[in-house]
Amino acid sequence: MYKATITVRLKPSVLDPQGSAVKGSLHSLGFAAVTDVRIGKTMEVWISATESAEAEQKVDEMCQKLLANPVIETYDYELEGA
Amino acid sequence: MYKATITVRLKPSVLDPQGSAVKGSLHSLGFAAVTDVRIGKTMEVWISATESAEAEQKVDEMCQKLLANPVIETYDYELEGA
Amino acid sequence: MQPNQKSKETTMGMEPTPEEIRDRQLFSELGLTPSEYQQVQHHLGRLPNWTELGIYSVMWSEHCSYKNSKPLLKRLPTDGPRVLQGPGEGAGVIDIGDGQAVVFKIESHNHPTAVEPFQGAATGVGGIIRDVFSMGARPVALLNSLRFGPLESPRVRYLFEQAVAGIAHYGNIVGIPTVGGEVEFDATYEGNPLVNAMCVGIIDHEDLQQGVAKGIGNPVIYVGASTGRDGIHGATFASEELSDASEEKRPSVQAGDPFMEKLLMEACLELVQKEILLGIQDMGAAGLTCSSAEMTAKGGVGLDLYLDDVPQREVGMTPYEIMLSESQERMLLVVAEGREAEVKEVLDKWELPSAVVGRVTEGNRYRIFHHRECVADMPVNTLVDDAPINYRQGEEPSSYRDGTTASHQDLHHLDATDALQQVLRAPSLASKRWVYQQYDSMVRTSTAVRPGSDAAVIVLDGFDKALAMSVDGNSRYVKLDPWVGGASAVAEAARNVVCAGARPLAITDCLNFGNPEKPEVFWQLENAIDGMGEACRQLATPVVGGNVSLYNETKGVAIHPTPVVGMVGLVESQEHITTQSFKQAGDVLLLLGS
Amino acid sequence: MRFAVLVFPGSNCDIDCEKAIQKVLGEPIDFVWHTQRNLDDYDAIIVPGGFSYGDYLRAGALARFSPVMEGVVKAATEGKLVLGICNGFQILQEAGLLPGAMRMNDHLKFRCDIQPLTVVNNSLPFTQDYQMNETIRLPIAHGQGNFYCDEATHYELTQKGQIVFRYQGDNPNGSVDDIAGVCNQAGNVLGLMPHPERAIVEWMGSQDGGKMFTSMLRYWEEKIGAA
Ligand SMILES: Nc1ncnc2c1ncn2[C@@H]1O[C@H](COP(=O)(O)OP(=O)(O)O)[C@@H](O)[C@H]1O
Repeated sequence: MYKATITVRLKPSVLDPQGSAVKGSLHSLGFAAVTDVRIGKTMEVWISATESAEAEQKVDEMCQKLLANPVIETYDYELEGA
Repeated sequence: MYKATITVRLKPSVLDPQGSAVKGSLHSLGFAAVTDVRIGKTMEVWISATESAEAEQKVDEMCQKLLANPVIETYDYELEGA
Repeated sequence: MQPNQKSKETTMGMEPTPEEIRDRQLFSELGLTPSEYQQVQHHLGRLPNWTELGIYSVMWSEHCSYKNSKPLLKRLPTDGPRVLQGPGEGAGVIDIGDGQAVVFKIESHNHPTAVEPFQGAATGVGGIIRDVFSMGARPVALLNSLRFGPLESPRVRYLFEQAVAGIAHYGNIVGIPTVGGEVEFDATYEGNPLVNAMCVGIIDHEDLQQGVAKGIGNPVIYVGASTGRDGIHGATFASEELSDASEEKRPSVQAGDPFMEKLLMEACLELVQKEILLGIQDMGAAGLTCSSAEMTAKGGVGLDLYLDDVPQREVGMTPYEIMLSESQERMLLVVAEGREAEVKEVLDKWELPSAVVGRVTEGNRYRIFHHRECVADMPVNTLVDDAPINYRQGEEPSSYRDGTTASHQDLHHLDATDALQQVLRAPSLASKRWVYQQYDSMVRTSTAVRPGSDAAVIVLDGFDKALAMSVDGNSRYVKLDPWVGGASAVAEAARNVVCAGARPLAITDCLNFGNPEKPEVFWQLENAIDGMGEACRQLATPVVGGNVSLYNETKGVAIHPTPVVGMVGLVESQEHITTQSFKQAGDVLLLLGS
Repeated sequence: MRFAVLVFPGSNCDIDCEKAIQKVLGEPIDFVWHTQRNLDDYDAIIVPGGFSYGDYLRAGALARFSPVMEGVVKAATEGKLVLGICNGFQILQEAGLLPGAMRMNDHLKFRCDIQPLTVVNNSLPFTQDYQMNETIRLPIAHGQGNFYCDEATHYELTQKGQIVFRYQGDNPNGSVDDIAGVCNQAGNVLGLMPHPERAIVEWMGSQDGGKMFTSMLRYWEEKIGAA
C-alpha cells in the first residue's frame, strides 16, 4: 500500500483570486509582513500496489488525466509506503 | 524572507464528499487500486521576517486565526528561507 | 429479549454498564432527569444499557418530542378546507386545485450554525429539503430567515458570511432556487445566531407519501451517505444552551454533501413515481433512531434493525454511535417484500449506496442487533408516544407589567433627515442584495418574482396559477408584546403574500425562544403562540407544520423571542402577479389601511 | 431538428433547457443519460448547467469522463451543434472542445443576476439572429465563471472571432477580457456562462435567450435545405 501526497498549484502566470483574498484578510488581521499568498490543493491518495514504480506510474497518470488541469495548473507529488 | 507551505486537511472524522467523488471517478477511469482519497488545501505564504522563529510564530498565529477552521480542520506547515 | 448488558469500548473510552449508569447517575450526561430515568426503567422493567438510554435521551429531547412546547402547539389552528396534511408528518400539505398540492415547512439550524456556520447553515437547508421530498413532493423553492449580531463584530461578520455562503452552496448545488428570506441584525443574537430554512414543494395528491413502517416482514432500506460519527447527540445538543463546552461535546460537526442530496432527491422522486414505496422518512435529528422509531410507532408494528448492514464511513462504530449519528443525506424506505430489486435498480442508477437494514415485525418491540447480538430492545411506543411532557407555567415578567420593557427615548430632538438616513443605513433595513445575489434564484425557470420584492412568486408549469411565499418575523415587537408580536408576524407574512397578488393559504412557523424552564420565557412562548393562533384564525391560514428551537441562550441570557412565519399563498392567474417597484412616472400612489 | 439535453448526476438546468426548446421552437428534445455513448440520432446537443458531480475537484472535471462525452466529441467533429451552458461550458473546456479554463469568481462568491452582454460575433449558428454588438440581457448564476486563457490563446481567440459574448458594465467574475462565451474554431461548439434558457418569456425578466435557439434552428433548416 502506498500513499501519494499530490500538490496541485495554479501556474505562476495565472492570477489566484483566492490567494489574493486571503492575503487581504491577513493584512487586515494585522499580518502586514505577508507579501504573497497562493492557494492550491493537496490530495492524499492511497493505492494498493506491490512496488513503488508501479504506484508512481499510476499516480502520474491520474494527475495528467484528472487531478490537474494543464491549462491552469501544475502538480507534483511524493510517494511513501503506507 | 520566508516561505511557509501550509497544509490544511479535514479532520479524519469529517465527511469529505470531494474526496469520495474523486475516488469514484478514479475507479471508473480504471484506477481500481485506489483505496481512498482525501482532499485538502495547500497554501503558500511569503512573509518578510528577519528570523525563522518570528516567521514561525506568525504562521502559527495566522493558521489558528484564519487559515484553518479548528472545528473541522487540522493544519501543519513547513517553513523555508526564500 | 434481554439485550447485551456488557460495556463496549468506544472511541471516547468505555461505555458504562447499566449498573454504573444507575450508581453514578450517568443518565444526566445524556440530558435525562432522575424521574425520566425512572420512567425508562419502568418501561423496560429493568435497567437500560447505554445504547438504550442514548436512544431514549434523543427521542425524549425537546427537538424530537416537543416535550415543553407540545401543550402550547395544540392551541394553534391546524385545520381548514384545503388542509391535506397538518402537523405530524415531514411537512404540511395544502390543496391548490387541479389535483395538486403545495408542501412546505420551516426548520431551525441555530446551534450547528453557531459552532460551524458554513456547514451548520448548509445542512439546515439539506434537512428541510429532505423533509419536503420525503412527502413525495418536488421541491421548487427555498427561503430562509437569518438573525445575527451587529455586523461591527468581526466574529459576527465571519459567522454571517459563512452561513450565507453555506446556504448558497447547498441550495445552488441541489438546484432549487432560493427565492426569499429575511435578515435582521441585533445584539441579542450575537452569541446565538438564528438560521431558519424553509422549503416549498409541489405534489400531485396521489403521490403523497407517509413516514410509516407497515407490512410484517417487509424490508427497511437505508439509502444515501454512509454513517459516520458526525453530530452524535446533535438533537440533545440543539436542546441545550450554548456554552464553551459545546464544542468539546461534539465529536464532530455534520458536514453536508449537496451533490448526494441531489441524487437522493431525484432517486426518491423516481421511486414515488414508480409507486413502490410504502413508507419513507429522512434521517434528520437523531438520525436512524428517530426516523426508524417514528415510522415503527406510526405503523403500529415492531422493528428489527441490523446495524452490521448499515453503510459506515468509519471503522469500529458502536451501536450507540450508529444509532445516534447525524450524518446527513440519508433516508429510510419501507417497501413490500420482493420489490427490493426494483428499488435497488433505481438507487444504483443514481449511484447511491443502499442496504436492507431491517425488517418490520409483529408487536411493538424495537430491537437492535449488532455483531449478531441483540443490543437494545424497547417497546417502541414508549420512545415516541410516551415521551414525558412538561406542563410548565409562564409568568409575566415584571418589566412587562410596569411597562419598562421598552426604553422610551425622547424622539423630539431627532432631526428628520438624520433619522431617515440612520434608518436607511441600518443593516437590518438596507438592501439584502449582497445576500441574495449569492443564491441561484432562477434555476428551474419558474421564478416570476425574484428576491427583493415583498414575496417571491413561483409559476407552475402548465398552469396559469402561481404560488407566492414569504418568511417574516419581528423579534422586537415580540419582545415588547409577545401576543401582538406573534400576531403581527402572521399579518406581515399575509400582507407580503397579498402584495404579490396571492390569497394566503396557510403557514409554517419556527419558534426560536430561550430556555422554557424560565417562567418568563415560557410566558413569551405561550403568548406568541396565542397571538399567532388568533391571527391565523382571523386570516383563515391554518398552521400546517413547523419547528421549535428552545434554549437559544448564551451565558444564561435568552435571545429576543423570535417566532418566524413562513406563508404560502395562491395566485390565481399570472396576470395577478404584482411587484414592489414603482412602474412609471405619473402613476398614482395610494395609501391603504390605517 | 432533434435536440439532446445531456443529464449528468448533478445536472440542474436540463429541464429548463427542455422547456425552453419546447416553448421557443417546439422541436423534439430528449434527455440523454450520461451513460449513453451514442448521440447519432441528434442534430444538436445541449450540455446543460448545474453541478455535475457536485463540481468536485474542478467544475466539469469529473463529468467529462462520462461515456456520453464520446458522443459529444463525435458530434462536434461531425460539425453538429454543441451548446454548453454554464456547467456545460466548463465540461466542454475540461474535455478540450473549448479553449481556456475557469477559475473561481474573483470576488470568491456565487453570483446570480441578470447581466448585460455584448454580442461580439453574430455570424455563428448560435448567434445569427442577434445584431452585431447588440446588447442583450441574460441571467448568470455561477461561482466559477472566471474565464482564463494565456495571452497566446487570447490573441488567437480574438483573431479567429472565437469570442462570442462579453460582459458589459461590471464584469461579474473577473474573466479575461470580459469574456462570457467562446466558440471553437469551426464555430459549431459554443460555451457561455450566462443562461439563455432562463430568458425566454417576459416574466423571466428578459426574453433575449430565445434568439439563440431560433438561430440554431434556422442554421439547421438552411443546411438541410441546401443539402
Ligand atoms: N411551531 C410549530 N407550529 C406548528 N407545528 C409544529 C411546530 N413545531 C413543530 N410542529 C409540528 O409538530 C410535529 C412534530 O413532529 P416531528 O416529527 O417531531 O417534527 P420534526 O421532524 O420537525 O422534528 C411536526 O409535524 C411539526 O410540523
